[in-house]
Amino acid sequence: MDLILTPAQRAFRREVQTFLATHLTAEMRQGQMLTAGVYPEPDVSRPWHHALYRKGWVAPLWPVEYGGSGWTTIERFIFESECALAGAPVVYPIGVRLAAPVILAFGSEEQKRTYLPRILSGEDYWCQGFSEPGAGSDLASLQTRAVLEGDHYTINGSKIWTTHAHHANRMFALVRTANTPRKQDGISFIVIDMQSPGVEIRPIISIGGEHDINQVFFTDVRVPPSGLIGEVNAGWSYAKYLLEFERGTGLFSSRLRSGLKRIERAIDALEAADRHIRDNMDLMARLADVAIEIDVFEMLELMTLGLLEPGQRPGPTSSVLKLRASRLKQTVGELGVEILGPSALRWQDHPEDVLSVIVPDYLNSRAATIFGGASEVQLGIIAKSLAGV
Amino acid sequence: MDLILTPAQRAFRREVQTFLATHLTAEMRQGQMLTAGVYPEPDVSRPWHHALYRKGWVAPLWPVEYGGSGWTTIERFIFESECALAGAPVVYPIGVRLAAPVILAFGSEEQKRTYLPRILSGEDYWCQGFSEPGAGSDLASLQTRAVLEGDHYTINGSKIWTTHAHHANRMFALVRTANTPRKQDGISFIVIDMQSPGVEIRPIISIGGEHDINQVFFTDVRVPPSGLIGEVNAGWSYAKYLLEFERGTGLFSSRLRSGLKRIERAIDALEAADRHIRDNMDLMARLADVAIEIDVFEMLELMTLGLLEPGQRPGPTSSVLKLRASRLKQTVGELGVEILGPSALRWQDHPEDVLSVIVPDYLNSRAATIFGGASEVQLGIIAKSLAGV
Amino acid sequence: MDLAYSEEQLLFRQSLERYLGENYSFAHRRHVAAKLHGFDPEVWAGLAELGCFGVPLTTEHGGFDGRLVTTGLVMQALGRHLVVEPVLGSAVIAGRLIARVAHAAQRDELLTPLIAGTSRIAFAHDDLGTKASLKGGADGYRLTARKTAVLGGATADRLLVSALNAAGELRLAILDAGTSGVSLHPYQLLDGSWAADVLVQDVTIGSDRILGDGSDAGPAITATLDDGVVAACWEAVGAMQAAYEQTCAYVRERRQFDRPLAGFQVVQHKVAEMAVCCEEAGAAALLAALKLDSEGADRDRAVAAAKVRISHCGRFVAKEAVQLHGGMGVSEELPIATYFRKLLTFELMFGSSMEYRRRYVKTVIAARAHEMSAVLPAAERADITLPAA
Amino acid sequence: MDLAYSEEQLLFRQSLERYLGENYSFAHRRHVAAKLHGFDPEVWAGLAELGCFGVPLTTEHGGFDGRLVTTGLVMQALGRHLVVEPVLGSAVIAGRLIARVAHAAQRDELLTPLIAGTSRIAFAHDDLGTKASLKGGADGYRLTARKTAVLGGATADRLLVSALNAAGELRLAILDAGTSGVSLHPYQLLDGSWAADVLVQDVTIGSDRILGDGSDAGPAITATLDDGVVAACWEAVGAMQAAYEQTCAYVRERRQFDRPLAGFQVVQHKVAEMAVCCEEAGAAALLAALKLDSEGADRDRAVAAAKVRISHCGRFVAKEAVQLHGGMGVSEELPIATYFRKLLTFELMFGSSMEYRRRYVKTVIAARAHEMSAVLPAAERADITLPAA
Repeated sequence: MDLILTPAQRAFRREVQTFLATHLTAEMRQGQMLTAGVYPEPDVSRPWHHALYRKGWVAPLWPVEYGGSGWTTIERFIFESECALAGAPVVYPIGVRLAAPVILAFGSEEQKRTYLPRILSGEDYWCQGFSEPGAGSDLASLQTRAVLEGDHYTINGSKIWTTHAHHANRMFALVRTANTPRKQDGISFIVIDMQSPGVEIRPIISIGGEHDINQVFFTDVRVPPSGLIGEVNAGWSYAKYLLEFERGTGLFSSRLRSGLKRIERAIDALEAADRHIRDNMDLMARLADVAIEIDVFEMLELMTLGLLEPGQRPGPTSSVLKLRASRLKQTVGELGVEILGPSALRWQDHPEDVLSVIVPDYLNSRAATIFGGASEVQLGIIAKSLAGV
Repeated sequence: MDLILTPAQRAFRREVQTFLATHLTAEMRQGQMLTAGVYPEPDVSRPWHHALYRKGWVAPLWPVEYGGSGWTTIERFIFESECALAGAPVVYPIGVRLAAPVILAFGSEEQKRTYLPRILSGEDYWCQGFSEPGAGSDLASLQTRAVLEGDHYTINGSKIWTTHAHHANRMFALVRTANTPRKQDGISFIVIDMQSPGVEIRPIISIGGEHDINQVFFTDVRVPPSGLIGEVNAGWSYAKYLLEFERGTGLFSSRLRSGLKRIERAIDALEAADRHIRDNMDLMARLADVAIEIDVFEMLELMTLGLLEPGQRPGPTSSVLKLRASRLKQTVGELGVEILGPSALRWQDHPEDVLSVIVPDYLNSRAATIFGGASEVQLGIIAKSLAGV
Repeated sequence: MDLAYSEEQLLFRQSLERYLGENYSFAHRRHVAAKLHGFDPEVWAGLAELGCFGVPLTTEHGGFDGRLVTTGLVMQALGRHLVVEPVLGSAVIAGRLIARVAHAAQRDELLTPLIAGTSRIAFAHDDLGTKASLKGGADGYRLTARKTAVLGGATADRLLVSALNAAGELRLAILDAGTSGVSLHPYQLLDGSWAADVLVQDVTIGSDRILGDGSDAGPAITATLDDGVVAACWEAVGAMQAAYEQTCAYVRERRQFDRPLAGFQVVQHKVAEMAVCCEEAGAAALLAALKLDSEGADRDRAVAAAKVRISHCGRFVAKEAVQLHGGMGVSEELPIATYFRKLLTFELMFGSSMEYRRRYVKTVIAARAHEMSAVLPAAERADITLPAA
Repeated sequence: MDLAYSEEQLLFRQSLERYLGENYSFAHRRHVAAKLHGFDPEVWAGLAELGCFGVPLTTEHGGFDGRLVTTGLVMQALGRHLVVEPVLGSAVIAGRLIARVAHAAQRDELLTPLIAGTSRIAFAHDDLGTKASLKGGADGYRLTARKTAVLGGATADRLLVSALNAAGELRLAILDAGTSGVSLHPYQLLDGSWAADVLVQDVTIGSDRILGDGSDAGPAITATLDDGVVAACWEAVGAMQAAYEQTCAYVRERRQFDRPLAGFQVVQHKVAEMAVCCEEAGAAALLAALKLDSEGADRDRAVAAAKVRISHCGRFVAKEAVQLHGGMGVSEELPIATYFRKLLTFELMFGSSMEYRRRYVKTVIAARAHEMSAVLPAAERADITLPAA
């Protein structure tokens, strides 16, 4: 057992570093640095997506024959670590890491040919239609219906908390296609063209003052049957697959580390303005505590995922990772706010610099323990699956 | 609204101070200081009990005609505060504050005449027989039975976690006198002579290394019907009355303050041995945090209880007090251990001084959130009664 | 000792609550914060009519009450309704500072319109170490200052500017906001209210525009800022209680997995912990106000304890309120996100918990005052000594 | 990078676990701790036979492994079974210190019986600033020392005593425990193991009794104490995991209010949080051991992170294990109270979390190393530069 890189791993790391030095522009780094939320705006992430696409590095988790990069988990870990360290934009994952695995596992050949290349190239930008106004953590109680009328499904209802719906041209959604005694048994997984008539988008402003999420309304929206993924009424199992995949394949530690790095830059900016943060032992002790948490989490992530084959799922320990990562994101954000101190009181009155992003990012991070499986849900999974109680 | 003492209150405070200066001996103070647990040993508390008894100050909550001191809650607050500040022993409460209110409320005239004067004088030393090996927070599932056989009840079963059973000559106990569909309906409240044949006591050593608690076994123990308090099978309501009374009348803040004071003495001892605690800003900040919590808790206690008439019960807010007080006791203990640092590692190898008591006291304080209504129970009460959820 | 609010206080609170309930909906508040620089003249007139601005001042100074406890009731109501108008900056801080420092004619001139609501005064003090200066003598001064985060500065008609004179003593200069040479940069704070940076460039002012009799204003400023902190504490308590109550209502109503959220034990316990925090925070605010209303109080202790503990409790309540609201908590759909930002603002304003903890260490712990009751007045007991233990 | 234990490691762990399961019941452990000064010769021989004492040493030094990861597996098993014998003090600390400092003949003399279990060596180092001194030259020295908290000192046959020579450099003297002029005061530690204070009064020793070639032993001592901390971390992880597992079993079995404790959601979530803590602590210990096994590792970072985080996690697990066991947790009826004291001992030993946090600030934060991965080796990337953002 050791953490020493093999010659091949060292060479790979070097290749990633060289690629970053060549293709990652100052604008991209600046764009990522100023992102207060989970995903950067498309004008930040797209150019980077394209650079990775040209290199064949967009989709580490796809099979090679569909354009996957064919990496081991360790290579993916190295890649993510170097990208985060360099400040590369987060690759928008809804298509690559959420839609694609479901299409790969359950879609028809035609669906694979239609959707996957356009996800890979970045031509299509997806959003996820799961939550509804009346169905949050209790996803299965969703009410948006798709009714087969002649040669198409007609969709009516509403999705909420839909990230980047206003940028997306496609949505995958869970819709009710049957009323069954067990709610889970009447749900299908369907792809909706966001340009269809009857799709309306209402922006929702987040606690951090950003427009990232939306409510999406469907009024008699038509979707051809070719939009249905897999079997009708089997959508719940695909959604579970997706959620497990999402939880189990994320590498969060490197992005937590870049959050810490961003705070360091904020400290530099404050020091430059004569605020002596580095002499404040209380704040430095807090910083050390958070850095230590991230150090340990990084190891936890590596030892949980590092032995898995690509595509293999880590089981319930992934809930531990999700829980810790989401809390740590909040911890990092809170630390940033404490370090800003009185500077954090100015709301949207900073120039576009690192000080302008710390507070909105912290505020938005409160969503990290709510969306994508709330902490309460993860704790329930851990209790049942890991602790056996 | 103000915190200014009236002339009468100031005079009373002065009287308490004078009494303490006259009757509280160095031995009593030393005995209390070295107590690692809830109650001092009888050889510490008894002499102080007698001094109070002679003054008429043993039982602030009893009606004056039975020997109560006739104080308002504010006066009681002043009394407790001055006693704790002076380091007076804690008056052993099982007779005065637990048995007596039930006897006063539900006992016969004869029982009052038999039991109350001997509680007041300190001649009788009581213990409480509630918990059983199979019935902790779920008290009503208790199994110890009392069967009426001719002219006496015969008791068989066992009680556990019985504080000072090995010092006590009387126990009040909940016993099962009927098998009813609702467990609560078959329970009676009975007084047991601890010298009776068939009573056996097994010491239980606490996490802090002390012998305070016991398991008590009853094998065909005979109790005359005169030992039954109130109605047969009505014991559950008396127990509830007792528990509410216990929670709602305690003044915890003054004893938390003396815990803090004990830590100050430990710091003095460490400083005398060249350990520079007062220069350690991390420890001082922790100390400040705990002192602040106690300051605030003191006000919370005063504003919760201060408007009540003696005997009036404060309702569910008393659960807030119990919860906070028990946690704060642990916080104070934990602070003490942190301040001791490496000195805390020596187990029972100190001379009989303040440094010897900090660690056992902290360890024993882990019981504070378990016994007398566990924190989980208090939170349930608060949710239901205060928050209405 | 009097622990009950007076009838007048209760009636006043009731009428203010009714006024805000009828005139200050969340939608209206959003409008005022976004479009009116945090100032609605009608609401201001309404608050004046109710007497809010006279509450912080004694009748001797033309006010109606002068106690911080009553001021606290005003602030608590403003906190509940998330009022963004600059009551704290103008009526509490500027008002009490003028009352402390000004001579009679200035008091009449400044306080009469302030109480009537026809003038709003902002106290421009914090200069981030740039040292505002006041040069000159009896026939006039020249003032240069660069002040930041002036509460209510965005909409004040008068400014009270602190500056050092040649002797290095603090003086307070009265300036009309429109004076030539005075420039304002207004901006929104994290809680939606508006502040300003104030630049005063070598402005000539008459000697009658210096507040008071020419002695050092430093102690009055320190005392008044402490008053401001305590008033802000009450405001935070109001915000916290409202967030808690709205959360209780939400979890009772919102259903998941076929039962109300309130049916989950974990939700019940979280709500109970919130209730405890609200109780504690209320006690901390009350203690601070009552202490500051007394002669010779230990201001350091009362203010530091309140700021530290209410920050802690507020943080907990804010986080749990958001978490229990799920997506509704991290968006602008409900007031919850705004309560979160309000409570974060409170933590950041007037200095961090760490700073107040240090203050407690330096004053209270160093003097060993924390060994004595925080609630009872210091005792006159010098002549009573206890035997050594 | 290799993230799997080797077959040998797994087999070794298995045989040690089996041995302890069969030979080290909790009752036996209690007997050893209370009656045998924490040393059972039979167990010691058994551990020697399994090879435990050779694990911390490389084959070059007569040992079997030499890696801290494998040493960690031993310590973890000892922690699970609450073994009180001085393996940490003798095999890990004294053993590795001798391996680092001694010349070949001394190594043979000292390590061969140590590995065989026929000699126990204790490292006497901490002198609370009293400065042990070594005077004299080539033909002999005189040693005076007052050492405290010598792990295993109660039952060691040899002592390794650190002292300053005339040049102010650290030397290590080998002493038989029975030497005249050496007196031992043995005492029990909080976790039940035994240590001693050692007084060496002007004892004459030959120059061959100075370990090594006469160079400063300071760096070797520092490195070895770090090894000791990491070994103690693994022991704590073992204790934590056992406490967690026993709690899971207890809540599944114990019934209250007509269902198992595990049926309460609050209990489930607490157990889940304990599981998360155990995972994290395990990761922290593993990271530290792997890093210390590498050349040129950042020891400060690895050791400080492990001590801080495992202390935090251990404290949480210990408290919840006790709380969930109720009365059984705060008494000696089950091993839970002992796990609590074990984990508290770990926190207090080798310095507090606060001290390690400071160390992290001074070394890692100051060098900005925390911006880089804690897991990946430092990259060779000096020649690759990113465009400025």
